[in-house]
Amino acid sequence: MPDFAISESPIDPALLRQAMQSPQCGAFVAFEGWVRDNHLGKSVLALDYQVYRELALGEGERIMHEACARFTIVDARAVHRVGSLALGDLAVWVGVSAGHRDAAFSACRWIIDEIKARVPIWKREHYADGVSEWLHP
Amino acid sequence: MPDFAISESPIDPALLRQAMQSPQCGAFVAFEGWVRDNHLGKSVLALDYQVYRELALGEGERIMHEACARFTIVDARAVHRVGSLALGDLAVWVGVSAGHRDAAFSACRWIIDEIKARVPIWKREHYADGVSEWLHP
Amino acid sequence: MKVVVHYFASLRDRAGCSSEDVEMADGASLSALYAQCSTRHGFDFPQARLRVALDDAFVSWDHGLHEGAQVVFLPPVSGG
Amino acid sequence: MKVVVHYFASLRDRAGCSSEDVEMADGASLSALYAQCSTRHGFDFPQARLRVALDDAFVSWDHGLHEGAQVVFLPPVSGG
Repeated sequence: MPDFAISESPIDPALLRQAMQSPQCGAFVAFEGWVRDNHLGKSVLALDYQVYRELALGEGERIMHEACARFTIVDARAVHRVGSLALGDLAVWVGVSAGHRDAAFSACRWIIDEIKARVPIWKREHYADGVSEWLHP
Repeated sequence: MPDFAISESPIDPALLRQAMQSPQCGAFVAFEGWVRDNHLGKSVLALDYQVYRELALGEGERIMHEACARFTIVDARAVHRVGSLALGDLAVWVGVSAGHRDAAFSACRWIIDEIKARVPIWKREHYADGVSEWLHP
Repeated sequence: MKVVVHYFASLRDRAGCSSEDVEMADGASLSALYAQCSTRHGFDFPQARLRVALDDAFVSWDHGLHEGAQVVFLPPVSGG
Repeated sequence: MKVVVHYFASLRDRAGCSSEDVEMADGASLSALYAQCSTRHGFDFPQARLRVALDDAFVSWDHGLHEGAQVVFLPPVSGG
């Protein structure tokens, strides 16, 4: 069952992966977005993510179902963390299982691109120089 | 450090992933090949992988280093299981960390394609009808 | 009619609140509502850079407003 | 000169052994070695479908042989 979730607590990729195992699948692709210590040359200390929860859940769910319709995959799931995150923390996880790798790679890439473009979640970066800034690309 | 390994025992993806975590990386992509219960319409019960170990390790290592030269990534690692595998078992794992997702996806896909094309490992499928067969595509 | 406007991210910081009640003339448009809020709070975003949601669903800017509507002006998102 | 030939996968099954010593005339080629082994064991693969390795490194078919060479004829691989 495709599924999109928002989490205030740390994401456990091992648990998520395990729940997707199926003997009809030959391929599994996972994407993880980690909190990076730099952005456009600036040193980053931490992040906040703010979410418009009701709409984010609906839009995320739509993306997962669209992925299942567009690609020959068996299952697709994603979780986005919100709140305060430290360097190295897992911010977003996307997993796709499929019969074959081509669909698994394509769908996983498509899903993370759509999440970044469409789901109402905003990132604020806290920089080493004391400034913090919402990103509105 | 890019690395390619051959394993006679089950692969632990959580451990492999953890060893690649780095605060300079914003993206991580993992591919897993699972033993699927069917192949070209035939019901599969189990697999054997046979390896020409000395050459497989050398060729695998070359692929990982070539990936690091071709793509803007931070680290790339892969492990291929050999011996007797059951349905659902993890046969091959590829992990790539990078600053950004584009390189992580491209490198991960390239690595698994090269492993399948170049590394001297052979798969024998055992079918439900009692026949077993080495695959030489 | 009274509508409720919710803010996120830099709009929330600039407005100094996460939501507010706004009184509008019947038949007022979403664009008029944004123009009023934007002027009052000094938002930097031209309407064209925002998406708008009504009652927790994306709508187009020419969608109508109703008494009690929950409106969100969404600045460009940056999840992932 | 004596060389050692190693087999994997279906070639191993057909040969009925994982390796064997083969006596070849000095200056014999890898192609001649494969032709001899293939005839003896009845391999299905034309040489063009195989890769060949010498002393644990891929080589081209026109690479020379030497006393004690370790040779592997590699059928198409199917890892992953």
